[in-house]
Amino acid sequence: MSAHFPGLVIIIPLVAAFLILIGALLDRRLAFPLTALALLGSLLTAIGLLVKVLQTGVVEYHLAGWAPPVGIAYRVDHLNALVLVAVATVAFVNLMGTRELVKGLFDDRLGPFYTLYILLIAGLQGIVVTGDAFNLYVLLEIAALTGYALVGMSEGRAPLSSLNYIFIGTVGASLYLLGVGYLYLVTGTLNMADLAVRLPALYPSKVVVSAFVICLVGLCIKMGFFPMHAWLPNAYSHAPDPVSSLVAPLVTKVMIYVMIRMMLFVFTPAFAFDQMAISEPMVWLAIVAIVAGSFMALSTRRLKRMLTYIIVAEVGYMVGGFWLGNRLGISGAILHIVNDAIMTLCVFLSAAAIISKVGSDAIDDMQGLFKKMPVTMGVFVVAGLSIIGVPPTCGFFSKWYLISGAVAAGQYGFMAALLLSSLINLVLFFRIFEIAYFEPFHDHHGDHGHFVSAVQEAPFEMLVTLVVTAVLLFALGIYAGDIVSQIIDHAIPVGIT
Amino acid sequence: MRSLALITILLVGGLLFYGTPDFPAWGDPESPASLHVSPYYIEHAVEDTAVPNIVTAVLADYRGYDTMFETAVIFSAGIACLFLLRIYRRKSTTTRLYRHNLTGITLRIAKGGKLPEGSAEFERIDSLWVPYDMIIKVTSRLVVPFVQLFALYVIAHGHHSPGGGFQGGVIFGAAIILYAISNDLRRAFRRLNEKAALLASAVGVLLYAGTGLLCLLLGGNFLDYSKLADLLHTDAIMARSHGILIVEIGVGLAVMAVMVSLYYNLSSAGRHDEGL
Amino acid sequence: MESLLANFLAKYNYWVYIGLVMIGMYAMIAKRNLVKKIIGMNIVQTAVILFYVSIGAKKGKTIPIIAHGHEDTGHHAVQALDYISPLPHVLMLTAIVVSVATLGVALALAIKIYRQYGTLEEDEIAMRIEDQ
Amino acid sequence: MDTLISVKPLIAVLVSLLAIPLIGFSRSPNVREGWTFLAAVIKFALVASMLPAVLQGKEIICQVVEVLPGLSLAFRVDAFGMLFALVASFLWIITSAYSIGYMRGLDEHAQTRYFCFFAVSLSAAIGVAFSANLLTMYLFYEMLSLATYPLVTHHQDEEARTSGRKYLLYTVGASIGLVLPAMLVTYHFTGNLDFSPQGVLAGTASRGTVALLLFMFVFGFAKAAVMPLHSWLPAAMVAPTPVSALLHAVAVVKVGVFSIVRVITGIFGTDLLQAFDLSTPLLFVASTTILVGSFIALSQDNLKRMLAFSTIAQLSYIVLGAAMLSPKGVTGGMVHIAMHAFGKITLFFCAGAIFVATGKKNISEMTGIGRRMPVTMTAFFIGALSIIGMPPCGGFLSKWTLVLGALEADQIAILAVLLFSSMLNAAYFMPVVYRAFFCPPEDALFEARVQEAPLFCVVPLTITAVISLVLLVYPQPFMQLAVMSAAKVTGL
Repeated sequence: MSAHFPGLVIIIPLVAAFLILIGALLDRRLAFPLTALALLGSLLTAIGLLVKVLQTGVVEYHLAGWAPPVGIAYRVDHLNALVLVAVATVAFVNLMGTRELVKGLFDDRLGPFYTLYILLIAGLQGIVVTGDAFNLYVLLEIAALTGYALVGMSEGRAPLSSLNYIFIGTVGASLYLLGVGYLYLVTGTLNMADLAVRLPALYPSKVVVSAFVICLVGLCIKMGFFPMHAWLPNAYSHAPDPVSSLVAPLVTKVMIYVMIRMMLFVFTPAFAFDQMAISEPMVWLAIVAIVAGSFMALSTRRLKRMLTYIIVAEVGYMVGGFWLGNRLGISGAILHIVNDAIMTLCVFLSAAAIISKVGSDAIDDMQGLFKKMPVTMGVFVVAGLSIIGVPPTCGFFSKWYLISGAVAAGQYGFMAALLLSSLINLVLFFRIFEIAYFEPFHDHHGDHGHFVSAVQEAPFEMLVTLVVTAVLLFALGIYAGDIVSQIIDHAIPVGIT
Repeated sequence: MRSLALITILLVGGLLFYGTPDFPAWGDPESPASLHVSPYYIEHAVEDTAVPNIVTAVLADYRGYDTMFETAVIFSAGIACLFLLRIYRRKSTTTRLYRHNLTGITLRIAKGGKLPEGSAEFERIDSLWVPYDMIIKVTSRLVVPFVQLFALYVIAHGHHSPGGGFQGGVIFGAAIILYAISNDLRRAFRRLNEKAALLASAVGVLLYAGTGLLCLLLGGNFLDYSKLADLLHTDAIMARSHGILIVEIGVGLAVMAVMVSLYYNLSSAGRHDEGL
Repeated sequence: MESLLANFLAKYNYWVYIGLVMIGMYAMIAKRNLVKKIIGMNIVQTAVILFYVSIGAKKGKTIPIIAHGHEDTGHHAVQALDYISPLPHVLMLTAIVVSVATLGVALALAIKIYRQYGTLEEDEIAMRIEDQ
Repeated sequence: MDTLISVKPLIAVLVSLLAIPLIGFSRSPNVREGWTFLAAVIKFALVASMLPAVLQGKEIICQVVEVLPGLSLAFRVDAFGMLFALVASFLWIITSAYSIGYMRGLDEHAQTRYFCFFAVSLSAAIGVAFSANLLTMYLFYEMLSLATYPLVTHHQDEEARTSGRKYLLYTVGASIGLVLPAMLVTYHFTGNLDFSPQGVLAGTASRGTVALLLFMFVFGFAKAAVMPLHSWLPAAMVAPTPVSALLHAVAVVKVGVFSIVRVITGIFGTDLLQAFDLSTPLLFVASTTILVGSFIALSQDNLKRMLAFSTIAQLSYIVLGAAMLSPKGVTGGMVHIAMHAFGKITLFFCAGAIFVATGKKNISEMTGIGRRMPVTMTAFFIGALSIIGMPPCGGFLSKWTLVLGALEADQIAILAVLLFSSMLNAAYFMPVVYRAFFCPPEDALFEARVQEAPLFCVVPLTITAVISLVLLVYPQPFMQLAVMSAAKVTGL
């Protein structure tokens, strides 16, 4: 059975999606348990896959029994096994945590919601494991489509921002598709490994160069890298809370994973780092992204919006770390993909809990919350510390790698940007903690429909998941060394020092 | 805004332009793209899958996995529209409007009273006057069955001629949509109601994925139709051919249903009243 | 000069696709009406499709359906050069479906927006948002 | 140098953390403070139990987990760390007793939170003392900054808020902005961050780099309140007095100087600094802080603020001692950690006791208070003497060693600084004592029939006062520990 893990990771949620819809047509209370079951299964499979990879190295899976390049093949190495587990974990935890919220928001359309939810996860996990450049595009689109729908399903400005998200996202995906087309044009294959074999002969060709640039631009758009970030804050901050706590941690990270995958394993490092020689400008862009993101975060007084700007900065972390082009930097970027996924999940979940209880996401409405919802705020503090980068939370260690990568590469500007953003994050979060800690709780009656004086702790399962994520943050921090030495070191090509 | 647009498209255009001179000339049979993988398909499709239409073979077998997700994309689009637009709570209208088809008179029936939904001479309408044309209704009613028949042909004959699940499914869906346009949504619902459409779309994709899963259970890889041989009492090659047919049917079903439910939701903005 | 011109003409539908991409993107950025933007988006996707299909083309060759396929093909071996390459068409079938799906979702959102603001003109929507 | 592996250090660090749930969920105040006491005593017992081994020149090592390749969370107990740990853990017991008296005397709110975070801070302090490498130290350093934030802002009013901000900005800001990069650059050069007697940087970096790193560290550990990064300390005096007493006389600030000395001796190594002769600028910074701090203290009327500034000055004595890079100097600096701790905590206790008994904060209002609260004020007098560095108090010993160190390093300027600042200390302490004992009391004090503060307040301050007397005649084990580690780090 374990031979089929790579396929099952995707197939379980995919098949479940249709069963969920059918089940929900019978009785919509079936939707949640089915989803939970499927995601749990896929999570366990992902973990099994990681273990298998750790034991036996790279795992190949030929879909429809056709060997690549004729057929589509999955190729699971340490890199995507790790990211896969992260994605599956976030998906499952978030599902468990947001059950009540979802019931409250979409009670009449639970079936469609969970169908889209699980299709999104199937798409993202597929992106992570697939070894075929075009298959990746299809999965990209399935993840994107479901994402648009989930983001758009809210009152207020959500539909508008979701539509803009569609425009930008489609352009990004189309550019990626074009890039793949260019590669196909000169190589005649779509399989990543095969491309990596056939490309080096063609490096001089202008087609390959433009393919590289087009792909990179498309992916940068998709991941919300600085100049192309405009869609991200709107889409994520206006989305319904349970959705933004799912989309925010995953989508951008997976896109960054795709960039790393393309750069390292399709265009080889020799091409990406040495021949193209765009590392320097990319790192500088990342610096700008970090600084700009942090300052934009300072400028807003709305909780979710602030967090989305922090994401913009974090994307800068990872892209910059990757383009440092040395082992430390890339390890930092990969480690930060995992850590940031969990951090963002944790912080968005607690934000969702707070907003659902307070009824507004204005920072100034959070007075006295430490008294009212101590557990939630405690977790929020932990997440904040992790984003600031305080040991022993995991945020510190990925930042450690990124900075030491910057030192090794002599990119002191990048180091300075990282430190600056840590300081700004410190200000950002303690601004909130102060309001929640010092200002006496005063309830604004009628305001936002319900009596805020009724504010109390979030529902139980939400608290449990919050605590679990908080513990995860520490665990990832403590075991950062092992994760790097056991997994990430094998994920990076030996050529890179 | 315009200046920004101009700058952007000039940048993009320049980027695309840059690579083009190194392209092989258009239609060059020796271009690298045509020399690596695609010859394999052309030369082996028939002996591998017994399907002369190579596009179908590649679509549903060699790259069948892509196609499954393609179907899933369509499916999710349908679900997305439903999710975004559907309005479930009925707004309780005090009065209902009916039209007497023969005379074209509109009756307003006060609260409580209602005419039988299925009746031939009365039809429910939403606004006081709704366009109404006998000729269109009758002709489209005549056309629809032939369109549907053709759709089935396209699906079934995908192995040997251009066509297949997507095309056939779209045509079939178009037939139903034509019916819905020429009459109104309510009548269309009587033929294929919302739940049925959803069910059909789910079942269609499930047919595809399920076939793949079946292959997996029979010891092959996912979607490896050749493992169906024993079930179908044929050899591996014919099994692939049949497997392709099965999934094409699934695709057709799904696409049809999704097209219809897309139309339902978009045309009535999720209200599922008489629609356009 | 001639060679340049010939070289240019030899790739004319690549130039066409570049033009289409630019037109579509222009519409997406410069137009203020959401439906026009959606149309621009579709133009871009269509341009990509054109590009792919052009890759597969072979001058003067037939569609990739083996003649007499249903009979035993053992007698005459199939020559890859006689048929245009099927793969791009397969890929584009997917791309078409994707663009249809995207279009559907985009329209659904447009309807939602219209429901909310009563207009699809970005400027007016912006004004409505100001008012709230 | 033989080492022995043991988990004792880890337990010693964790014990107060483990006590937190007990403290947090205990039903009645008595139970809660019972737990606090128990934790404090166990902690001290554990630390003390490691003393003999250390005195025999052994080192106790405990590696917890390897968080980064070649870099692990690890503890190592050596003489210097033991010295600091002894002081901190012993004074925690005293302070817990004192805080009971103080907090109940003023019945403060949120006492549970107070005791919890107090415990956290203590384990952080011990963690710094026992950390075997810079990473571990940084970890506990940050932990301390964050854990003390709720204590500093205990009153939750506007003033607390602003000074809390200042506190965080200075301590955490500096540590992220300066220490972290400095640490990473060091790691980049050396590949390990373990504290080793001769330092690890030697022969890896140029003089300029070393100088840069040195000052990034010295200013980065802003808890040491080296000017210009000192102004958080007076601001933090809004905290309840026990907090000021333990944290701002012992734990926090001493952690700052401890870290600086550790880095100077363990990362750079005295020889390296000697070679690049970087001691002079360091000495200059330290002496300026001493003098300016003392001058400002002269002008203060609020007793706690005055103590704060005197603390700023006194801390730089320790930096000064380490910066002399001579055995005696280093010894003096290290011993001064202990001496100043006992002296200054006594003074803070007194200030608190006065506040509890009379509600007075300003020196000008304390006229004649000595007659009402003889015990407290006598203790205050002793503490003052100790800080000034006059016999018969422990402070004399450390200052004397410092002076010897200055002579040894023939830094006459430093000698002058030491003497002059001692005069300044006398100049701002003596008036208080004089006013307290020899001026007629104000009527206000008579009306409010003031007598001694509650027993829980008076006993601790008496104990500390007595100890700072005893330390002159019997400065062990601190002296010996200091001499040992000084000998080790200076290699003489």
